[in-house]
Amino acid sequence: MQVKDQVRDDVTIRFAGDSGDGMQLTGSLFTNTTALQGNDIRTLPEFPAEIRAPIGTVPGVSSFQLHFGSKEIMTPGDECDVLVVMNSAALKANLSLLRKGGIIIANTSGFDKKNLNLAKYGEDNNPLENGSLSDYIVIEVDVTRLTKESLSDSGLSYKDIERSKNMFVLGLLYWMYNRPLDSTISFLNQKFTKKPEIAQGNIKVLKDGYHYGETTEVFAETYTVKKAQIGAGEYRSITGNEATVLGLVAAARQGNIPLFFGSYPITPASDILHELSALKNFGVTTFQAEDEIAAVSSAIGAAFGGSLGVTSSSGPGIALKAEAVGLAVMLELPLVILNIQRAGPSTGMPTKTEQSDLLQAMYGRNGESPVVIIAPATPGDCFDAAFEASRIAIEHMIPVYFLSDGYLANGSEPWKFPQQKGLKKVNVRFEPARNGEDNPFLPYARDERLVRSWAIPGTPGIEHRVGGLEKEAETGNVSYDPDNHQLMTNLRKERVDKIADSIPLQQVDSGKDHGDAVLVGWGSTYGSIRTAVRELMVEGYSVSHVHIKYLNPFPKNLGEILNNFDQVIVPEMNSGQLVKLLRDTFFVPAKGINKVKGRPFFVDELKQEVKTILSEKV
Amino acid sequence: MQVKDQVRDDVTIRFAGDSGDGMQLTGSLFTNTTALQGNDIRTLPEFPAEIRAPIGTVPGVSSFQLHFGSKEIMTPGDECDVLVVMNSAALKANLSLLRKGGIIIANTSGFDKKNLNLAKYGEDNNPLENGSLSDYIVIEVDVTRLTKESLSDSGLSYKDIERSKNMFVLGLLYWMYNRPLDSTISFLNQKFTKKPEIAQGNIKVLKDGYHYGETTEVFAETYTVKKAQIGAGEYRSITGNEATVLGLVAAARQGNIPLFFGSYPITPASDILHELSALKNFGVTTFQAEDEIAAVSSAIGAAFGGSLGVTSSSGPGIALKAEAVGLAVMLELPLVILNIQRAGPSTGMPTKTEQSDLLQAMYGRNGESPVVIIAPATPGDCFDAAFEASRIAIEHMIPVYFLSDGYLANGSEPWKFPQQKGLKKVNVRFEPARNGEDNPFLPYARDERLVRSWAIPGTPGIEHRVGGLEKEAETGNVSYDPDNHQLMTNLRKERVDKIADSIPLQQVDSGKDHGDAVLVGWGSTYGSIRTAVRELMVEGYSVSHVHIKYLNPFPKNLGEILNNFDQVIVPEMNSGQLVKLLRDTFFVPAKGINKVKGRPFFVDELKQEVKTILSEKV
Amino acid sequence: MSLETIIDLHIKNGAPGDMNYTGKDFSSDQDVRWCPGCGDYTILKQVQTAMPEIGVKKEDIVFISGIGCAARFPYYMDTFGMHSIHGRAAAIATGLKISRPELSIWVISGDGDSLSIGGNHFLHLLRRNVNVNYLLFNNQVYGLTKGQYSPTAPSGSVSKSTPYGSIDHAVNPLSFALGADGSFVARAMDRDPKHLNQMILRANSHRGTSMLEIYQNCIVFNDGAFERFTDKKTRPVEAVYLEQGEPLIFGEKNEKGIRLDGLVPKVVSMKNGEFSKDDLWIHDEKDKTKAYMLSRFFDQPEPGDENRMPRPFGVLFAEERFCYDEEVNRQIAGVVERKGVGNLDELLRGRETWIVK
Amino acid sequence: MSLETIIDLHIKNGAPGDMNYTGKDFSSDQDVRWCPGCGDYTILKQVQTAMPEIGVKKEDIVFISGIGCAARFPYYMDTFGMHSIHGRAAAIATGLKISRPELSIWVISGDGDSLSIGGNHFLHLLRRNVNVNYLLFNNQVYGLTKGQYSPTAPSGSVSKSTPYGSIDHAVNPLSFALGADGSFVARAMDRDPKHLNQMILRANSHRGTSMLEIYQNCIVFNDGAFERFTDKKTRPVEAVYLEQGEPLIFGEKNEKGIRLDGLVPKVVSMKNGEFSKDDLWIHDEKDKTKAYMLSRFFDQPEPGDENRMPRPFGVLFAEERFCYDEEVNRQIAGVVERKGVGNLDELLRGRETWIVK
Ligand SMILES: Cc1ncc(C[n+]2csc(CCOP(=O)(O)OP(=O)(O)O)c2C)c(N)n1
Ligand SMILES: Cc1ncc(C[n+]2csc(CCOP(=O)(O)OP(=O)(O)O)c2C)c(N)n1
Ligand code: SF4
Ligand code: SF4
Ligand SMILES: [Mg+2]
Ligand SMILES: [Mg+2]
Repeated sequence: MQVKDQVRDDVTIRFAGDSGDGMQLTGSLFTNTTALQGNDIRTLPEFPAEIRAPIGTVPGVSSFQLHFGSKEIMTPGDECDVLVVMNSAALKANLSLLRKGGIIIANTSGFDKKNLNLAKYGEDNNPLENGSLSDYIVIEVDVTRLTKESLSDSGLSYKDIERSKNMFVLGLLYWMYNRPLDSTISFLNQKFTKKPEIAQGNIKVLKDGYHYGETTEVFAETYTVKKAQIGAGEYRSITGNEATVLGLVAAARQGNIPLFFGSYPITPASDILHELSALKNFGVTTFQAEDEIAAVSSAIGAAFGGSLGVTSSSGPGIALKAEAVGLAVMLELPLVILNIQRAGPSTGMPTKTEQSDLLQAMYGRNGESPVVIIAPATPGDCFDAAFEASRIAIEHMIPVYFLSDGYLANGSEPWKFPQQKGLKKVNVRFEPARNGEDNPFLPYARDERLVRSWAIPGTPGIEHRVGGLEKEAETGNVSYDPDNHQLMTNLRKERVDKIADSIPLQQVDSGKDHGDAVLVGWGSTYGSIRTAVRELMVEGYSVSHVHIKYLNPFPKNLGEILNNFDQVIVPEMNSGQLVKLLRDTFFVPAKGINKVKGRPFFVDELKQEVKTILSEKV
Repeated sequence: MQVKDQVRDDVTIRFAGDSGDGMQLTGSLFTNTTALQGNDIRTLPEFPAEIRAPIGTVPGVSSFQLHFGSKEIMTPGDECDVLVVMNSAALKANLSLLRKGGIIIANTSGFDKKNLNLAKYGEDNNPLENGSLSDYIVIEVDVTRLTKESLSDSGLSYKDIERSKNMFVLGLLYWMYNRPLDSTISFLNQKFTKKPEIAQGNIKVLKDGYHYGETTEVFAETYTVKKAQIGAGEYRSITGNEATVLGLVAAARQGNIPLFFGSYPITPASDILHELSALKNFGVTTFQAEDEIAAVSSAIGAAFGGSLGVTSSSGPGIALKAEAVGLAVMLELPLVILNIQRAGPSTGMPTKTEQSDLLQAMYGRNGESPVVIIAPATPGDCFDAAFEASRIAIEHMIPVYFLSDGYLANGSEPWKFPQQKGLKKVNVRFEPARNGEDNPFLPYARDERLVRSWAIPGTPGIEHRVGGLEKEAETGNVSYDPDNHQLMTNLRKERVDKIADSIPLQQVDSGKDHGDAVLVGWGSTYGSIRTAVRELMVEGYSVSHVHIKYLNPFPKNLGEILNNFDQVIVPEMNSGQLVKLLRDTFFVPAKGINKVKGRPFFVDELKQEVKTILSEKV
Repeated sequence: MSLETIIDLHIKNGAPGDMNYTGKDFSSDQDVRWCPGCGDYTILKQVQTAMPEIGVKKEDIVFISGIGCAARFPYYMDTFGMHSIHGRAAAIATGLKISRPELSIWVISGDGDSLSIGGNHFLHLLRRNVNVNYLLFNNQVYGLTKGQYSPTAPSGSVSKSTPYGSIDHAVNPLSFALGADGSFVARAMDRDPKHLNQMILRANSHRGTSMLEIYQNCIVFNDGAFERFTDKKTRPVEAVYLEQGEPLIFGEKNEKGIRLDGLVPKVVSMKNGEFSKDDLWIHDEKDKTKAYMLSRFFDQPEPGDENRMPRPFGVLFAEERFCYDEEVNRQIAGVVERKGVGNLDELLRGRETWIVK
Repeated sequence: MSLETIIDLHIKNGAPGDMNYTGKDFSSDQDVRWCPGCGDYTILKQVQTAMPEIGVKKEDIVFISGIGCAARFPYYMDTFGMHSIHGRAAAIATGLKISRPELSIWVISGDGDSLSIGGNHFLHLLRRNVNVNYLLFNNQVYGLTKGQYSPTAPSGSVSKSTPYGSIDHAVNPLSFALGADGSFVARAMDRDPKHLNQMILRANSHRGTSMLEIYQNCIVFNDGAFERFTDKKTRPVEAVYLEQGEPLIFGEKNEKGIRLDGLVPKVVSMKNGEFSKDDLWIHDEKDKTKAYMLSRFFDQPEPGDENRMPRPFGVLFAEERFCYDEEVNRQIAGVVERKGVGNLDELLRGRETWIVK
């Protein structure tokens, strides 16, 4: 049989298996190789909710989806073209995500009676055999047996052999997509420097997988995905949480102040703590606090002392910080609150994504306590957004919410990383010491941006007291004066609004600056909306895409932009939150497209919804 | 000199003195006597922020304002007609609240050098002497000396004599306003049953104060305020916090279930805990928890067990409860969260009033977690609102926020109290026991109102588990299924919306059901808005007043009503919160009138603002 | 004169459950989802085994947990249950127990849940002595969030959040419980199921907050943390089992004992005849000072040293004391007794009224 | 190789404050607003008096409080200060101390602030041994919220929220602190200013969390709660002052002593010659077991009974132990030492990159 090679613009592959099957690693390695080949790429790992659910069961399935192409790739793909399943539970959990006509690569040992029972198919109901997969191309490979054979002479333990079966699959896929093995080989050699026999075993299996594709006749086609037209430069792969860490560290560096990070672990924010705790030689102090309240409080304490105070959490942990954030509003100290949103309410679905904490960030405190809100759009953009959040917190002495989410946190993309010399300076202005000046130090005196000075302990002559009671303008003394309260309430609002003077104007991301409809998004929906809008434009629709990074205050020109469109459509992974802010701020009858399923938008569903709205209008 | 008696429609008196001067008691007694006389009346006590600031200083001033009349009285009065000041600090703190031409009754012993210094007038700058009070009628009475003389033969201690000087003032005011002494006398006899000599002393001083008015010539006029046209029936005086307590107790009674109240003290909510803790024989259990989180959590625990769970707090304490309220949203259990709002943000001004926690109640939790929100309009209305909050919580198995505030909490009004037989029934439907039925118990099955059943421990055959993770529809099992999450998210919203089927339609409070403008209010601004609208109507303006008690869900006809007016004007004691909800929900370009001074609206300032808005339009 | 509510009526109307339970009756229909090999399995098993023996109807049992791996426990018990929020199970249980004192309430919590975020409620539960059973699954790590060190982790622990080793001084859960005036303080381990079972039953029969710390192996993130106590080889020298009225004896051949030298506990050998059983510290679970000393038998000196203190298992302390929930209800009953069931109409009227005609 | 930031530069640039302080230099321009006669005044006075003696520049001192009457304290000190939120001062102080270890940090907190809402942070502060001074103003009541009973109020307390008497078992702050592994645990009272002053200075000189409980009279809501200790008449029999290495002696004529009978402390009289000083318990603040026993000298038996235990004042326990803040910074310095100050560009590049042309 002659194997044909086909050229594809983009391909979506989903690796799925038991938590112990190494699917995340397989996915990452494929991603790296693919990125090195010059494709554009986006990924979406999905973890089981359990640490390790019983082997072979549906709750224990772990998967990793990647979407790469020669064109611009902005999402991890709606449905996948290829679904790799290491056992029957993986098939059960993921089949609905495969497009009709797609390829299933099934590890047949994962479809034995035991596995079929565990997956609740029933031992006599093997989907590979009962005809239920007739809509798909099924390729059966006994990965387990082949791996064992491959390593039969290796002297490796049963366990080690079992563990390398993902390499077989990876090799096979590399052959299918014409990828070179070298970067994976060098990765394996490095990872197992201390256990070269394991490295060798893995490499052998990888190669055998590759050769299996070459030599057997199960595959009719291979595929080539050409290099993408992406901007020249040096790239690395980065997840949202990694980029967030870098953004914080970079901002503290650019201000030449220490970064104090107080946090309490929670999914999907914990990795930020993990990463930062390894950066002790970057002026970073991490403090794993006893709870979220202590976490944010410690950050406030550190901010009082002249550090950039940062705290992170998700879901219920963010709710717990509300009271202390209110204190920071009163104290006017630099504080960044990282909310890596997850599906709610309450404990909700911790491993799933959602963007339903925007209004909480806006309004979730007692009293009128305005804060700044910034949201990253892509994994790489987490760097810029975290940098900006920190810069604004420091330069404006104000708490800033940074709203990422589980999808950004764990998803990755190729990132053209910046160099330090290209980064903005962050201006820190500590109140200078006084030597017996006559005029008293006024801790709540403000500059033209309405910012008070950062008056840190250790500075002679500016000893003063701050607190959560209403403060008298200028002196900062406790005040119950009615007019002063009105004044301070207004000032706290105005100083947020004034930040609009120094943030970039809103750009139209795709499309014209006027037209039938504008899709307005924020946060992690960026890729889906961008892709949908571009496809709709190609289909002849007059639509544009505006993506808001600065959610409070809004960029000054946002209202103007919105007014140039007949319709404002706001897709969100919540029941409608930004849409409320837009309606309220700009009096536009904005419409929402809402999805609350713990999953990102599919491009197709977004397009469908937009089309429906546009047709309704007519 | 002949004393003239004048008839007045309404009068506002403000008693002000040191915290130890008994001004709150004086005010309450005058209030009771006045209410018994058939006047309509509203009161506003103002406490110092400190427990007991140093005697004689401005921060130590305590005051009590009351407004009574023969016409409808809905506010404690904008400016006062009579200001009683026991010392110079009291004058300093309160003079701005006296109308030009008003009467100052000053206790001259409170204007000695020491007091003048303490009040920071300066000992040589006695306002009674320096001509600065020429705009007012000043009546100087040496209350301290006169009291001492009155009791010189009584054998009472110096301290006891000092303490009764407020009775002299009260007697004097009774004379001025033609009030009888009997109810006060019987109060004193009752209060001091065990110390009859003190009762006698106080009564003597009271009478001497009265006679002082009669016999001296310092007063040119007395005043008569005729009975008001208020509905026939039996009345009592009640504060908002008292009425709240009664509403809760009544609702639990009407459902014949226990009331569990978990709370942590905080101003101005603590009195609810105090009052409820005395009602142990009413099926009430109070639990002073270690913090607000434990308070709400304990209430959730009790609700799981079949009690009406109630928790109360204010300001920062409410922020702390957010996470647990989210749990209650998931659990679908009856929980009432009483928020006696105070001026914020953070610790803010604890003794001052504000209504700036509406959006927090609406959105202040992680994820999409809709709750019910109800707000009382007057002290007496706290009864109905607390009753309704409890009824809805129980009948709909849902958390309900009750948004009172410091002004309602401590203010009082004559209340035509209901009788038990006139109260609604509260329908409790516990899931019945099962005896081996085949079909499994489904804890999240719903009735037509989308309400699940209350399945309490102790009931055989319905053992089940609940929790904060997303639940599968019907079974309530943990579910990460995307479609299920969407379904449950929608259901949680819809079950709130469905409550609109069973609450009263919105009424127009004053004015026509259409016109130039409608003033839409909520909560404690009721009296000011009502008075302003009625006065504006008299002046010929085409304005109406709509006051919303059910803030989430809104009454079904609210949008319709608003659409009948050219302008929607929303006065709030915050920077604009209801106005946002109205704009967002009904797409009306509502305008706010906002005051954030820790004080209620004055009728006049409200009228001015409305006139300005109306004129702008033209 | 009473305050009978529809709860009472409702509960009374239910036909009582069948009481001939076996452990299996307490197993719910939910798949157990801990990692294979997790210590939580044995604990679950022992709790299910103990349930038929406590003589309480299934419908009167409630398991309440916070968040964490351990906290999934209630799902697996066929009783009433609540998997609540992180750290707050103690507070929720308090509310439920006060309002429904007849229920048998079990709090299940991890070391993070109890001693990190939940420390405050745990303190107050203990001092109030609310009559619930508190099982603290101590695995010295945050399992559910995948392996950060916890407040009970020994200092130096390398974990995801402490790549250079933790520098926190660990909380000693039993010292903490004693300092908080806990009325029942005990320790068990997952790998000695028989003893664990006894301890569960002892906890159940104690009136007041029964705090049972259970060493639980997290096979994934902290495997072997308690191996020296659970491994049959090292257990004899590393653990001492406490029995009321009995001397503190341990060692491979029960040849070692603990003796009080003034206020200082010392390991002595009974091999060479210098000391006999009669010289040893006799365990007295009513002695709070001794309990406190026992709670501090912690890894000193190094293993191998013959003076090394063994870790005590069993009931360190138990005292009878008023329970908060009982007292609340006694107080209420007293007021009802004295004042009668409150009359709502009187309450609504208040003290002073007037009539407008 | 260091991580010098602009904080360091900024601080170095400031001219050092004048160090010839008197107590008055520490009095801020704010009017003190406690109730006349409140015990807080004396404490303020003693803290201000102690400040010049601690040898720290004014600008390097920070007072951090939560909420409550006591918590207004920072306003009155002419140092840096933060009046934060209820119960969280310990956590705020931890963040500040870790990031600025050179500062002298004082936490001021009430019994409610520390032991009710703030119990968790207090526990963790103590066990971490963050080097701050913690003054706990115990007045056994919530003063600021006008008189509800607090967690240290004895059971039976009638208060605004407990009209029928409280039924909570009180927290014992010092037992709690010892259970939480506090490294310095001491007690003083408002009405013995000299001793209070000494204790403040001792607390200051201790490395680690110095927890000083101060009995403080709330004249308005709980007047006389500690009168038996503060009243010169009853103090001699009701209080015992602890001195390192000295026997526990008290009584009107110093005729009473405390003796250890095994593990049981007993009051003995030295009048009839049966016992002398040499028979008494010698105070050893390094002995944790003794400290724990001392912490439980609580109102037993009834006053008048000659075996009544006096309440101990002074340092019950003090040990040297690693401080969290020092260790954090030592660890950071170690990493910097080994790896050098991190290079941002390298960090941004990460491990693997590729070039698109
Ligand atoms: C408010 C909140 N903060 C943080 C989390 C994340 N979280 C869940 S469990 C857990 C710690 C679990 O540790 P432990 O209590 O020891 O239980 P284990 O998993 O080890 O059994 C954390 C930090 C959460 N769910 N909620
Ligand atoms: C989050 C929060 N809850 C409650 C309060 C109300 N509150 C202020 S101080 C206080 C208790 C004060 O007691 P304590 O700490 O003993 O201080 P004291 O006033 O007795 O000095 C309470 C409950 C608050 N300010 N914030
Ligand atoms: S992570 Fe650890 S504690 Fe959690 S289930 Fe797995 S083995 Fe058990
Ligand atoms: S209420 Fe008590 S503690 Fe507070 S200031 Fe007054 S006397 Fe002091
Ligand atoms: Mg754990
Ligand atoms: Mg107190």
